Amino acid sequence: MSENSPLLLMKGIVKQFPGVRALDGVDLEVLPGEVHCLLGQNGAGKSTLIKTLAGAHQPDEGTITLGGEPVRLSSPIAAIRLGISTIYQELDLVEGLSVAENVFLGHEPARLGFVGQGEANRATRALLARLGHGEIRPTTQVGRLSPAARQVVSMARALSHDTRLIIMDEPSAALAHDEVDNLFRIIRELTAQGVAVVYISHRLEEIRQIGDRVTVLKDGRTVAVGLPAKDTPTRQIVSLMTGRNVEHVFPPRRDGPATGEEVLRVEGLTVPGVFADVSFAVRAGEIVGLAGLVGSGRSEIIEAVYGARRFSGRVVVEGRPVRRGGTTGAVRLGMGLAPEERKAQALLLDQSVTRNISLASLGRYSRFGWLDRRREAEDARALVETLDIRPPDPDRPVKTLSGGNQQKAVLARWLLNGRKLLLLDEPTRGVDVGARAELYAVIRELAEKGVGVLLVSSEVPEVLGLADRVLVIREGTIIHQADAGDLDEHRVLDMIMEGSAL
Amino acid sequence: MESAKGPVEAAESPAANAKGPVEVVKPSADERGRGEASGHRSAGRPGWPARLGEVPHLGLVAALALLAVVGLVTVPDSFATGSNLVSILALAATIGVITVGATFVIIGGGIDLSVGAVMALASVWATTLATQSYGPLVMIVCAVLVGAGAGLVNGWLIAYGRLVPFIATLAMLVAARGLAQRMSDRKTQLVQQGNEMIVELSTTRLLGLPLLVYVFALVVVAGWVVLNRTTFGRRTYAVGGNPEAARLAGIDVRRHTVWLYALSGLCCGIAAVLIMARTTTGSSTHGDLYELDAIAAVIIGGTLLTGGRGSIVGSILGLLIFTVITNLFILNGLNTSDQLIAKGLIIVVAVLLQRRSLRSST
Amino acid sequence: MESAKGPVEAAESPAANAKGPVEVVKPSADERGRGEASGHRSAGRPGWPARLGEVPHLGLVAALALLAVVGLVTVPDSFATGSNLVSILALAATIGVITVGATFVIIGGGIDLSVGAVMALASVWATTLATQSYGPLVMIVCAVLVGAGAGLVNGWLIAYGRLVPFIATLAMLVAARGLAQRMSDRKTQLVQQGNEMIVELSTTRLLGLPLLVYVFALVVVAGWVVLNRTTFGRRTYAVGGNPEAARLAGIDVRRHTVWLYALSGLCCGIAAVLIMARTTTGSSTHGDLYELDAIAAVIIGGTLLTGGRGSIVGSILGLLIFTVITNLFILNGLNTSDQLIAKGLIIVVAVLLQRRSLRSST
Amino acid sequence: TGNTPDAPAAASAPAPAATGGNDAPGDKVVIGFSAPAADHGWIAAIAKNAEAAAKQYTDVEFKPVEPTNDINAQISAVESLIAAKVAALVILPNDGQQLNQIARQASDAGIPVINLDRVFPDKLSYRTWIGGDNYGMGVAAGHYIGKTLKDKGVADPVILEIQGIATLPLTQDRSKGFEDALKTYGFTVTAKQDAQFTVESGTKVTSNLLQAHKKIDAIWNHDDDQGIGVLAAVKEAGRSEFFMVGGAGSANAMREIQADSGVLKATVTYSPTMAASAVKLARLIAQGKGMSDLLENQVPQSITLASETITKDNVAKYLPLGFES
Ligand SMILES: Nc1ncnc2c1ncn2[C@@H]1O[C@H](COP(=O)(O)OP(=O)(O)OP(=O)(O)O)[C@@H](O)[C@H]1O
Ligand SMILES: Nc1ncnc2c1ncn2[C@@H]1O[C@H](COP(=O)(O)OP(=O)(O)OP(=O)(O)O)[C@@H](O)[C@H]1O
Ligand SMILES: O[C@@H]1[C@H](O)[C@H](O)CO[C@H]1O
Ligand SMILES: [Mg+2]
Ligand SMILES: [Mg+2]
Repeated sequence: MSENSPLLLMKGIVKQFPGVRALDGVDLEVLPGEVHCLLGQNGAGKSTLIKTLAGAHQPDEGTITLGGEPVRLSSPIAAIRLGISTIYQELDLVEGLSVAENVFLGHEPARLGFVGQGEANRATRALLARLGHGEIRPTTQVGRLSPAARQVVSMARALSHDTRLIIMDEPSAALAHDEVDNLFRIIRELTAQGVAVVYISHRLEEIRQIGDRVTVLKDGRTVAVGLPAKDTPTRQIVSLMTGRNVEHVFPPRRDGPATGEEVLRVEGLTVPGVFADVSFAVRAGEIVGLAGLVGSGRSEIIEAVYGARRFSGRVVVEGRPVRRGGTTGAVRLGMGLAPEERKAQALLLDQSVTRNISLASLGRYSRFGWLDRRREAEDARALVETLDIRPPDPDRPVKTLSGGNQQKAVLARWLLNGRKLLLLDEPTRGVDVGARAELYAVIRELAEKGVGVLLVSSEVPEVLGLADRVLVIREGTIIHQADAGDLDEHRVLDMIMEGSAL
Repeated sequence: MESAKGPVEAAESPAANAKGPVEVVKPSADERGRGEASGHRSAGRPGWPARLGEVPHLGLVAALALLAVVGLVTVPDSFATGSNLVSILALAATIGVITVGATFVIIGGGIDLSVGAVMALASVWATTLATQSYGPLVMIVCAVLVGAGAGLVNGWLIAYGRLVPFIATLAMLVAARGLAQRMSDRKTQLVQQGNEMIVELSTTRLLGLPLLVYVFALVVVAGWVVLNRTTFGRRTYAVGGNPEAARLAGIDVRRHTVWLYALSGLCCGIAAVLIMARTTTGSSTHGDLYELDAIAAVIIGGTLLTGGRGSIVGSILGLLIFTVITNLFILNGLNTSDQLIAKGLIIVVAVLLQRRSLRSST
Repeated sequence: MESAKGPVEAAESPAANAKGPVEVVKPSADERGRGEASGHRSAGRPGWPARLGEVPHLGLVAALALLAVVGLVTVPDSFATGSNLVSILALAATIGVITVGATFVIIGGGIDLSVGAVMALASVWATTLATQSYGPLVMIVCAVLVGAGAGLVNGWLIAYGRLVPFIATLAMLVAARGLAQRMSDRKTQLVQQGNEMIVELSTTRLLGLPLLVYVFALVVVAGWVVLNRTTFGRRTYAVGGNPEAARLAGIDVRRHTVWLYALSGLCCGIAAVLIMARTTTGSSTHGDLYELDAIAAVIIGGTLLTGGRGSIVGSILGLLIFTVITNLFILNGLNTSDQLIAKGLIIVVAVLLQRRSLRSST
Repeated sequence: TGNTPDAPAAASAPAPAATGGNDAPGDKVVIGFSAPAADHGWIAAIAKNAEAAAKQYTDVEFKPVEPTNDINAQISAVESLIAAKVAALVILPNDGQQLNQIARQASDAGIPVINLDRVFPDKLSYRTWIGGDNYGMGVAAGHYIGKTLKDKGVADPVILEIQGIATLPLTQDRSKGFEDALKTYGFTVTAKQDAQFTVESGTKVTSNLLQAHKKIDAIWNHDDDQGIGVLAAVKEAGRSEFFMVGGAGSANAMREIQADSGVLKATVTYSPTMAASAVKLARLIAQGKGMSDLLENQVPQSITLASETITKDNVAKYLPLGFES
């Protein structure tokens, strides 16, 4: 195989799920040593495509050629043997096993079936060191790691194979800024050795930084092949992805400071070992952003405010205190939470979109416990339309929706029952640009209607663009508060990393 | 799927957009490069069942039909008679009532091993001479309260004591049997003269069916309604499907869990009345191994043991399969050993049939 | 939540099993919902042993110690004697061997209800006159093969036939008992003269312990080694903890599942030899309700019924608790009813103790 | 074996034998006792009778162990009694064959074993066996049914049999006796099912059997405990064209027979008083005494109770001996 002949050729790939044609004739061409970016809206079929490449799904039609040879990837192990390793979008690790055990799962160094655990630990330590994460111990149980650390373990696992092609499905979604830089360093190392990388992300600036060429998927088809990653105009990429132009990403902010009533007051909030003495307030109509590194304690603050974990200190919503450790009261007080891990913490995956939406408002549809299912269905349908949840079928099990649309369903749950205070934890994680803009608009509109919003996001530009006021958190304490307009990305990054730029 | 709205609108005021779903499926999508498949993708198949658990229980019905055919062929004279059908329903009634409760518990992500023992305890408590002296109504109330009470204890241990359901209800199984033996001094307690009203549930017939069959039917219908038409039912699916999501949506998962087990206990109490009616006794030996039968019926009926999915109708069909099998065996004069072997095989075949029908209907 | 069991289901809808991995993202399961988290809970802090299942089983040991104290106080003369300890171990041996297999199956995300029945079938098959005519070694081989064979069938039905483990092994339970009854014509089959070698496993002592205690110990040690030191064990945790992740890591989840049930069956075969030794018979009635005892021991031992976590040591401690309880009852001459009540309470207390010790150590 | 209804029930009388000074206090002896779990009336009566008999004597320390239906646990229970060096053991094994080895161990250790009801196959395993006559029970029931039907002139009768636990040898003995006795009249059993000795299973099996057979002439039900369920099913189905014979001799069954209001016309005895006798025998053996009514110096090697047939005519005499189920 010569230098420039493609390493991988996928042609006319079709994958049909019950009721969904996820891939409808996709082509993909990857050269050795390149970083090939796969772009597309939520539900465009990116993950499905790479799963067929990883042997996790069998395509219904189409051919795959690797290094000039036609191949059939009948199982994950077949793909691994051919030198394809994959970092999946859903972190697929076994919590009960240690880091090293996860890294070498399925290809443990073993003699006569006995695992050479020492060997595995050593090799894992080396891999982790290479990834710049020597602090993760090979013997630590994965269940105890943060999402970011788990992402690193997934990466180590991919590197533990002898590979010529590494697929990364939204590897940066769970990573903070500096972690992403680290990831890019590794990708460059790999490509320098001739390994090709298929890279999926919804963050265009990442594509610019690391990508060589771009393939764009839309509705299960390839709509553009081999665009130069560095210089294709954003406008062009976005319109290829969405079929339209997205002009204003962030909706315009209302002028002047928020003047609404205080909906939330937090005083001396503390969860020992996670954060301490946090105090702030949110007014009606105000969006308050929490900026901080992954692991700085933002999710915990939000959960404590919501009464979902025990805390000391005071949380007051419209003058009424929140009981610690009971979410029922929080909901009754008018709060709503869109948690960070939507699949684990928010969705009933087997159930219909309608039932997911109405879950927190069942009381509205019931008299003496009896449900008015017609009204429920009408309202759900209206919200599906308002939020443009796709496909617009409220009866579909929510697990068959793509990530971004699932997130919209979670938001819809709280739009349904008129919240006074919304707590949004990473509301756009894994959400494409088009849908993001829509979500931003919805959030802003809610604020305009007088809802107070507390927003956590690991993407600083998002916090700055959407919030009225920003609290900067570092290691569990608020180190700075300012109007969003008075901050810029650089300053915030400095603060959350160094904590010095006060 | 692509939306048809203008870019600016999309970005600025999505809420204002009143476009209906129909439009999306319309060929207007065509211009954007996706023909037929687009509508296909978005809308799914027409008639797609709303809830997976409620997929028409074709396989189960098929299995039942098959058993009926076997009955008609092998014992034509006795199988398809009215009195035999009545007998099958009467046999199914006791476990049937328990199965309704078990379905709730299992959909809610739990398991209740104590059902048979709790029924036994309720039957014993209701037939002590002391209780019987107050007459049949008090006996019924007593049985139901004892059942519900035991269920509350189960629920409390699980929700607040944080015991694994398997262990908590196993402990209840053991303890309830012990208590039942102690109360009854291991004797079978006959329903006394003057309290025959209880027994009449089994002997009195209305439109050809013994009263207890109506009780059974009532419990099934009530269970169905609660599961499918009330907030309680909806929350049960949520609590079983994703307890964390339920909690964060403001549902008091623990309290709901307590109610689920109390409901199961209540069903055991009702079942105790039925078994008293049928056997004219209360006894600590009643309900032996009901837990396995009830759970098996629920699972064969398509409810996931991990919770979050399932249906009452499926459970009852599953139970009827078991009951008809036993009936057929005895009508055919099979001995227990052969019955057991055949039962094992039939269970496997029934489930395979069900799976096949599920697969082909999706 | 999608089932953590049925590897196959998960394989079909990978998206669905997200629950597993993320749940512990916040180890603070503490206030979150359900009691189930027992295993989870122990997560948490640095310096904590690498695998949760191997958390020092403090609570269990405490419960055992408590029971020992009760024994020393109530029956000082008979409890702490060598012969009583031997008797406890001999009593534990049969279920103990089965418990080792059950631990594997449950860590692997399954459940095996057929253990007692399969043991009975193996004991019957090995003691038919035909088998006995070949001598004791063939009898042993026969028992083990029958057990493993039944396990293979279970595994095959579950992994490839896609039956829920609960149903597949329930069907096996029923069918194996039927077959055992049929083979033995419902009679108890004595170990014949000339084959006393089998019985000697129970009567011959080495260093004061009957041989079958050594067999038990051997199986426990082998089980521990396989679970903790081999790829098979490693993969068992993976298959039970996150079958989709295991599949994506290139593990043949189905084949592994088959082996897990075969292993459980194999243990039943070995247990059959022990019960033959102890009772000098093969019988279709052997092992009644062993499934509940074995599963209870495994769960009390800290293995999650949802798979992915657990340990052999915990299971054996759990089993010993049950055995010592029985022994204490025997020695104290308690009547059955009180025993049952006491047993129920003790189970609850033991688990609460265990939980407390877990909590205070996190 | 007698089915003579008027034979006195000497061996099963619970009253203390008042002869020969055997009841005078002797050496202090500890008597161990092990039986299956008392999950039904008959077995419960066994345990109770044993204890009551022991209480009559100041020189007997009664040491019962956990009754259990798990063979493995019963073996351990007996082991613990051997370890406690009791003077004599009374054992009603869950299964005589399965418990044989441990009984043999006891005998070898010099502890006399009194085998109650279900018999050990190895005579070296026990000193004395006392029990009912299971085969004889079947014979008694068979004769009653055979004769009644013959007298009525029924040809080709439909005769059903409802067994107890099918896997017990005693059940098989009963069925054999039943079959053999019926044969003498030229009759056979039309269908049989087993019902676990529980009321509930009695109801379940019977209600199905009644569907299978539209016209029945006679039913023998092995066990009066489960018989309550059998009768309930009969009542529920509103059937009365046949008559029924019970087994064991519970007080309840006797009252039914006395009232003569239902299908139950007779029962054949299998009296749990045998447990009281077993304890008495154990005491005698442990103290080295004989049975003073007999000429021999030692207690006999085996004692088989007669199975008697109780009908409306003689029920009054038996009622005091019936056990409450
Ligand atoms: N197992 C499945 N069953 C049914 N439909 C599925 C399944 N997996 C994916 N789909 C559907 O296939 C389509 C493509 O999904 P996919 O996950 O590949 O999108 P994606 O491009 O990765 O989106 P995202 O950016 O949100 O991750 C979606 O409509 C999704 O709902
Ligand atoms: N129950 C717990 N016990 C101990 N440490 C915990 C617990 N829960 C969270 N932590 C730790 O507390 C810190 C804060 O975590 P948190 O999830 O709130 O961070 P975050 O800012 O929301 O980041 P992310 O973007 O990952 O959500 C982390 O270091 C986390 O590992
Ligand atoms: O022999 C007895 C009885 O007759 C009784 O019916 C059941 O238990 C057996 O041991
Ligand atoms: Mg994706
Ligand atoms: Mg967070």
